[in-house]
Amino acid sequence: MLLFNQLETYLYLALVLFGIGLYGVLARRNLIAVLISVELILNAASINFMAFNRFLAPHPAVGQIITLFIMAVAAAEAAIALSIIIAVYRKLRSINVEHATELRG
Amino acid sequence: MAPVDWIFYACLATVGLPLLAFGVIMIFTWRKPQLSLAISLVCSTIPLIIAWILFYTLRDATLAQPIIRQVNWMVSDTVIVPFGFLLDPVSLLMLAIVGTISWLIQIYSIGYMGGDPGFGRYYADLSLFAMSMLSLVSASGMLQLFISWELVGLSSYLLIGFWYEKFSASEAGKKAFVVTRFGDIGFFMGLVFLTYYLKDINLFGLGIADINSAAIAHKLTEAQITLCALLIFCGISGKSAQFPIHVWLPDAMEGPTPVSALLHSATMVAAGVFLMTRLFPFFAGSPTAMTWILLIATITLLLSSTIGMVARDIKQVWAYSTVSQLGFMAMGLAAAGLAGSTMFAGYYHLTTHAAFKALLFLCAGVFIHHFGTNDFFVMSKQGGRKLLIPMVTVTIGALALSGIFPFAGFFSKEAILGVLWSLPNKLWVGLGLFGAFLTAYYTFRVIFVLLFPRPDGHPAWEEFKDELEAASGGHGHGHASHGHEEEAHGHGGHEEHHGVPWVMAFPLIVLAGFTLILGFYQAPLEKFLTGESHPHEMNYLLLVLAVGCALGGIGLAWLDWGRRGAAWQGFIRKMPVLENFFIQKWYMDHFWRWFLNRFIYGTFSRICTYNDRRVVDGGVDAVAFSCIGSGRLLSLIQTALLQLNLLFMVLVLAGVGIYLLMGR
Amino acid sequence: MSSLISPQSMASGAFILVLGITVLGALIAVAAKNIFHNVLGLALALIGVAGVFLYLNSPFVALMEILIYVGAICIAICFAIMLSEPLYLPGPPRNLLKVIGALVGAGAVFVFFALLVKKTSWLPAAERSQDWSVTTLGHYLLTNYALIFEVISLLLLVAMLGAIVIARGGRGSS
Amino acid sequence: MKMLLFGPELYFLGMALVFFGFSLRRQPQVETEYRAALFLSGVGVLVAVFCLCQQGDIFFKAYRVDLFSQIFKAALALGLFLVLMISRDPAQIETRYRAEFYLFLTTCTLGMMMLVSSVELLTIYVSLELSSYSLYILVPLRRGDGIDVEAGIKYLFIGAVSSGFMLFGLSYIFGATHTTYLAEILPRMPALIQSPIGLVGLLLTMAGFFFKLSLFPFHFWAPDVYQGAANQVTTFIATASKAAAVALLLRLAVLGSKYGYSFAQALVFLSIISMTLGNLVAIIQKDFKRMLAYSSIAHAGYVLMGVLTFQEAGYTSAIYYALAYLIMNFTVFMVLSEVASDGRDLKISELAGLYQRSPLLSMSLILGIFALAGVPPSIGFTGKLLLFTSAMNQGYFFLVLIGAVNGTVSLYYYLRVVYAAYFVEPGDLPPIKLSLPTRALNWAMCGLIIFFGVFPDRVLELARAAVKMVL
Amino acid sequence: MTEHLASFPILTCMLLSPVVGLFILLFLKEEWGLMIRMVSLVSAGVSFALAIYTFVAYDKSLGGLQFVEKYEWVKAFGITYFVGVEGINAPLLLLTGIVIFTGVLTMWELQERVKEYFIFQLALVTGVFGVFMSYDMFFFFLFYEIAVVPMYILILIWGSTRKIYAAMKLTLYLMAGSGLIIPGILLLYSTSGLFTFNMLQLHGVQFAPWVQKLTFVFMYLGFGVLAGVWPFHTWSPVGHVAAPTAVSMLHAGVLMKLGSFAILRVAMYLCPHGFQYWAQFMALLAATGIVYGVFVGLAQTDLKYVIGYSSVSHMGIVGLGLATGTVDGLNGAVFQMFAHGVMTALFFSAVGYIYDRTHTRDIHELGGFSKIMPVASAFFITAALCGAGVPGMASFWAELLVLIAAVKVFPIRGLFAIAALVIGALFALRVVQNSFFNAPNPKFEHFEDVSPFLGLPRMILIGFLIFFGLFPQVMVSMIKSSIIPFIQGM
Repeated sequence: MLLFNQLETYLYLALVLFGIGLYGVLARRNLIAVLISVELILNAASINFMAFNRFLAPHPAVGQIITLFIMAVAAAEAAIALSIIIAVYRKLRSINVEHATELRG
Repeated sequence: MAPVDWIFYACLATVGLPLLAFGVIMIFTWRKPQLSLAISLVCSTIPLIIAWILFYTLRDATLAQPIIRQVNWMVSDTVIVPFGFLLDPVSLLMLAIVGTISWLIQIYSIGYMGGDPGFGRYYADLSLFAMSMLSLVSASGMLQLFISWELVGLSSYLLIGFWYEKFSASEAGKKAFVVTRFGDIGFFMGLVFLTYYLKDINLFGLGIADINSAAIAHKLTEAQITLCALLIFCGISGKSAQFPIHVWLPDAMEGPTPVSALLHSATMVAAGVFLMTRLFPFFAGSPTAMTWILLIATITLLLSSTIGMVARDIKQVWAYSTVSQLGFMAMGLAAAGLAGSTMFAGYYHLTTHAAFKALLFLCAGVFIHHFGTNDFFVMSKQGGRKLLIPMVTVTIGALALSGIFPFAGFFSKEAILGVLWSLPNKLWVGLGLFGAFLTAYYTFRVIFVLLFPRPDGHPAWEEFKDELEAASGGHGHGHASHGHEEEAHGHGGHEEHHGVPWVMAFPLIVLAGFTLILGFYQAPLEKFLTGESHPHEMNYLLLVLAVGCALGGIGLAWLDWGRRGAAWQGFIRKMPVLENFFIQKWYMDHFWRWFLNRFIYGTFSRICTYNDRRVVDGGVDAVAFSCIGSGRLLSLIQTALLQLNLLFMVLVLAGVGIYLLMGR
Repeated sequence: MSSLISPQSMASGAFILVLGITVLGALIAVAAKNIFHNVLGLALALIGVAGVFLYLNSPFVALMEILIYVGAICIAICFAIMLSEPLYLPGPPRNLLKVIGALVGAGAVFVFFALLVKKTSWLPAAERSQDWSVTTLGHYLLTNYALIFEVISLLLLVAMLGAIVIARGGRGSS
Repeated sequence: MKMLLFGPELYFLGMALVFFGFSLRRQPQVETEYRAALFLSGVGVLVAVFCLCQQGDIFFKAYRVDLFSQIFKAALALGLFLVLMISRDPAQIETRYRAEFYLFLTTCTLGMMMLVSSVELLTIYVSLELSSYSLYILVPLRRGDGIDVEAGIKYLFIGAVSSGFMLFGLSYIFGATHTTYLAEILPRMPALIQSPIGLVGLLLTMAGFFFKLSLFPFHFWAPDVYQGAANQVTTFIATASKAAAVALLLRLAVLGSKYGYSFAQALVFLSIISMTLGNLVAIIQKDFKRMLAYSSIAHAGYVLMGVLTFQEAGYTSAIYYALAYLIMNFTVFMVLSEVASDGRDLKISELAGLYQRSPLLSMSLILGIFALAGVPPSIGFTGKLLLFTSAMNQGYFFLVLIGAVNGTVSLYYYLRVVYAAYFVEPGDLPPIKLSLPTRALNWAMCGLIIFFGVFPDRVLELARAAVKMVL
Repeated sequence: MTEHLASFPILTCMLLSPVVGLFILLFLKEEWGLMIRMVSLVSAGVSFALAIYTFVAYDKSLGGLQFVEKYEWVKAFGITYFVGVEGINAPLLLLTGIVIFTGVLTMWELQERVKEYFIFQLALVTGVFGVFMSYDMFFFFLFYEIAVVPMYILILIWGSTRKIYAAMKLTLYLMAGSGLIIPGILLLYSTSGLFTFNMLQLHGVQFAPWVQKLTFVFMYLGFGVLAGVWPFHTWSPVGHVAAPTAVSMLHAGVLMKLGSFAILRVAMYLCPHGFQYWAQFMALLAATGIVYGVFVGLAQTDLKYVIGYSSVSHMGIVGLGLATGTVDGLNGAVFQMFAHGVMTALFFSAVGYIYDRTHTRDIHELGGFSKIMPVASAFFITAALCGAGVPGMASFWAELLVLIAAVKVFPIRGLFAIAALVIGALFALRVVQNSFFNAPNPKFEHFEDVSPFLGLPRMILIGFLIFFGLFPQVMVSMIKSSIIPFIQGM
């Protein structure tokens, strides 16, 4: 059985991406880097969809469409996130997440 | 349930009217002395009349077939409290006595209490007192009796503490109430046990007749009787001041003197002995109990007589004489129970005692009222003997008290000593005689001091100097304070010069009359009370002994106080230790005070309070604070760091997920 | 010998390459200190993902992936980088504790999902159509998913407006 | 007819377009915009109520219109209207952004409306994102000194991560059931009982809504956002979006009902932790909005009690409670934003002497607070008791016990608010002038709280009928 | 239990008249003081009159539930509006009527924030009436909490000593109690399988023993907190001290009765086995409370603390009566609820009057007060004597019944309780003597005594005490008429 013909391969790949992305979200200070990691997470999800679509789904169109929509959502998310990040930078003079510590308790 | 006929309503009126008077005066007219007086008098005269009518009409009722008229007062499931009246010779006689004496005292008080700011309240309380005593003596059921018993305690509390601004007065009132209450708890427990043991005959509540018949019919084992009898005797000894809870009675003279008269003769203290008479068959069912009671009574007798020897306050002397006489009665009853004879002796003594003790107190009242002091030495210094009527009557009373022929006391004491004599153990009668001796001694100590004051400058006065100053001030004050009251009711006005207003003299004379005649009614009374009067053979030895003791006492008193050139010092002065012991009233008060402070206030109360503040309440607060603390702790999770929060969230999520995966 | 260059083996070799690119890119995207390297890493990873999509035989989506992500998002991110912090500033040093925490968190989630994937038996659907044409895709977009198609446009509009409003504000003048 | 089925959505879409138009203007006309917003949203409520009894599937069964969805749509429209009622002059929103402010509120409402009646995973996801993004934008719209953007960024990333999880969950469900239609997923769920995939997938999917409901452990945004956002925005977040989240949780929980114990177990765990944590931490809060945030965390736990019964009764009471929560929470926030008319963050101590400054407000405050605390006679009490009842019917004794004890704990901080408002003297604070509409609104709110607390029957019947649509 | 429907909704009127008054008050101006007072007086008076009417018109021979009103409320959850009167709650309704009516009169002189005060007080009273008359557990609990919560504000605003602490403590404590009650009620509801809150129907169900034991202990503790069961009593003295006069009256007079009534009506009625299981425990706590209360009270110097602890002791007597589970015991317990209610109301209204004048409640500082205010002191003294269990007062009969029953069932504990009575007398008299019978304190010479109008409420209370003291049968037969079926039902 070939590697690329196995569902699990893709699922684990997605997991790896997800994990890496999550690590980024948890570890990086730079808000933009955090955003990048979030993008990775979304991609991991879409790999899942595509894989299921390829190997299991009754109709191959559905998964692709979902992936497309995820891309669009990701784009929108990126736009908003970036604009907020810029606002953060303007107000706090920094995009280091650890400098946004007004609200606590 | 016997039919409700005129007897019932008559008794109801007897009991109800004074209560009505109390209510009316307390709520409406307590600010108006005259009106209150009128109401109270009316409401005590009618019962008096009714009582005598009943006494006359129902004279052929017997102990065996008492007349019972009752209705249900409260019916719970097994607890049934009837309200009704049980009329037999005992209660009929007592009704008459109580009615008469309380009426006389109300008359007397017009003079004595006149002008007192609390006049109305005083009469209200008197009415309440009369009512509770009347319902006590005529109660048909034990619970009703207990209720009136409590009411007696309450009204005595109100009356003793009548001058409540005086701390000692209110203290004495409290003491009386609490101490008697202490006994009553025993009484109540005894009743509860009785209801417990006598479940089956509980149809009409705890009828007195039921108890006696049950005891006679051996429905109760002797052990049960002993237990209940002793418990009930706690109540009795509370009311009629038996050792060791007699301590309230001497203090009770803090109240107005007429009240003491009422208290000491016919009502409060009589209640105890009356109850014992009432339940005589029941008590007789347990020799053990009777022996204990006899012992206690004897102790009481000796204790009080010895204290009486050293008292300086005339009322206190009479008070201790009361205690001793009560002991005497209890001895008589207990002995009768042991010897298997009737309760007549004790009860007869109660009757006569009621007459002459009221007399003595009223006389004392006249002296106090006139001289404004309680110290009979001071009285004699200020010429007590010039007050003719009281001087004569008090002497009569004293003679009766010390049991001199032909006064009433003689006969009743004879009866009791007779019963004691019939006991196998002659120690008791010996002690009884000794008590009689002491009684005579301290009684005549007072009389002689009053009759034969020493001339001024006599060395005997030295030890009373300070009291004399105080009193002479007090005396003047006394006149000042009572001056206006003579105008308050004019009829007393013109008797002022020879001292005694008629309203006060009249009762003295009546009572003196009773004291004189009652003795000769022994046989008919015995017939009336016990059904048969066996003309018991004269026991001349005992007769001689008794009279000898009395006369001996008087003689000793004459030696110490009466005769010209007497030292005016009790022979007891020769043994200072003993004297001091007596003056300190055998340290009973100290004991109780110590007990109260040490245990009730000092230990339990303190411990409970501490526990309440610290442990119970503290625990509650601790819980609350721990909530706040944990909140503060948990709020640390909400750090300001975004990623820390995210980490937490992710970990929880993964944890839950992995847990779920482990499951399957 | 022939097996080495057989389409099968070439395919798998290429696949492994693609996987490598993806993971490597992802690692760069999160691990590198310089933010620009992160973006480049992201682009690399996305290209890898596009390759993966090729293997999942949908070239169309792969194309879209490259267009939208690499073409749009990464550029946008670059602009954001320009607008925000100057690059020459040295980033703060790594906080070891934080890294460990992040590793633990990510690891936990990874384990969780891995277990999940392992424990699950993936069953294909009973009957599966093999119609991979883009036409059907478009047809589906306009029928079954027409609603979402509209909503997405609204979503993008909202995002744009929002981006403008938020990013424009504060400059004082408008 | 189809148009009517899609009526409310279309209407709000149009409304959004109107505000889009406004936003293009060069010179903002605050009054006109506000009037338009108020009027349009008012009509929106009418439209939503008018479409209440619509029923049918549209967009190829991706979108179901039934009583369940319509009730929530009406609630959402009402929520929007109420929020607009109190945003006559949201001081913290710059005047030039008013149009956008209304616009995003509208789009958010629209997104949630589509959310409540979409029965297809992708639709759910996208409409969820639509509503979330509008909120992400609204939060940093506040004129602030940094806490606004901080709140915004935290909100955004926590939301992004949870939606990432949700997406993963969706993908697994898709993989396991080969479809994205709830109607088709439901029958295939039982086949998956052996393998955990369905269960976990479902939980992950729900995570997205746990996040909206601010349920533990997805609650971290709530305090910061509540405090950081403008009062009106907070109000909207705290009222309308919760209702939508509850609706979706109910829809999704139906899928899990077959799993019974282990699924319920997880929810019970979350519910208990959530209510306990929320209540305990709320005790020590000083800022009013922050305290309310924690109380909302606790309330999320309560609502979940209804969800995890998988029973008609539980769902009914959950719906009732969601609506009740909308009303009572709004009442409190209304008072808050009237007292803090300059849009500042209100300390609890700043409520001092409200009984003198405005008796009416203090009355609404005490009613709202007591309703939140579950004190009768109020919707809060009735709702909470019904939730407990239905949970107990499923035998969750200790859950109910803990819930009840939590009620006591929560009373402590609610009473502190009452204490400040009724006992502390105002000092030199001026009395608060209320406009006529506001007074009317106050009376109306008090009336609703009491009336539906004492006569819950109608609402419950409605909710019951709605639940029948879902189960 | 047989039910006799009401021809005219008397109970609803009794319940609603405070509500109506409350709503009228909402729209009155703070300035119209007399108007406000009149409105609240009238609304209280109406319910008082109706309470008396129900008490008199209740047909003992017929027995069972009378004046019943029943409406479907929430079908989905089996909630019915179900109110009625029987021998057990008729006295308590009467008690509530008395206390609220006299309470309003007592607070006649209140000056600050009158409107709010009466609003909250009427709300509270509504709750109390509701609890006593409702036979549906949902409404029972609803009214129960309505009765508890307004207390917070009433104490907080119009209270005195340490009111902030006291108000919070009291409310939280009682609410914690209801936190235990809810699971109890709901467990019955769910295990009954009937899905109804109707107590009568639930009574028909034979609950499993474990359910009964669990439910009973939860309810006993929950309601016991309000009933001042030792050791959950500490809120009550603090609360009494802090609360304004009429609130103390309502609180000690009526609210604590809610707890004991609920133990009787819900816990014992619905879980007889549970009761049998826990009876010993109940008796133990009750007896401890009786003895403990008097001992702690002996050490107090604040009049209200004294009263507070005396009510701990007296409520212990109620608890003991309940624990016996015999007809006598329960009669006594219910009677004691009534008697103690009136008595404590009298206590507090007397103390309240004195405190309003002198602003002290220290028994030593008051010293000899009956010289200055004979009438006011007379009220207090009457209450004190009643508390000391003097015959002729209502509470004597109650204690008599309870104690006799108790000794039969729990001899030792019963004897302890009896022995505590003497301390009780000491306790009452100590207070009376120190604060009223003594040398008067010159500081207070100038105060004038109670005016007849202000005396009226106290006179009413005394009147009821003495009436039922002289004619206990009126009350006992009433109570008995439903206690006997109650016991048979258990």
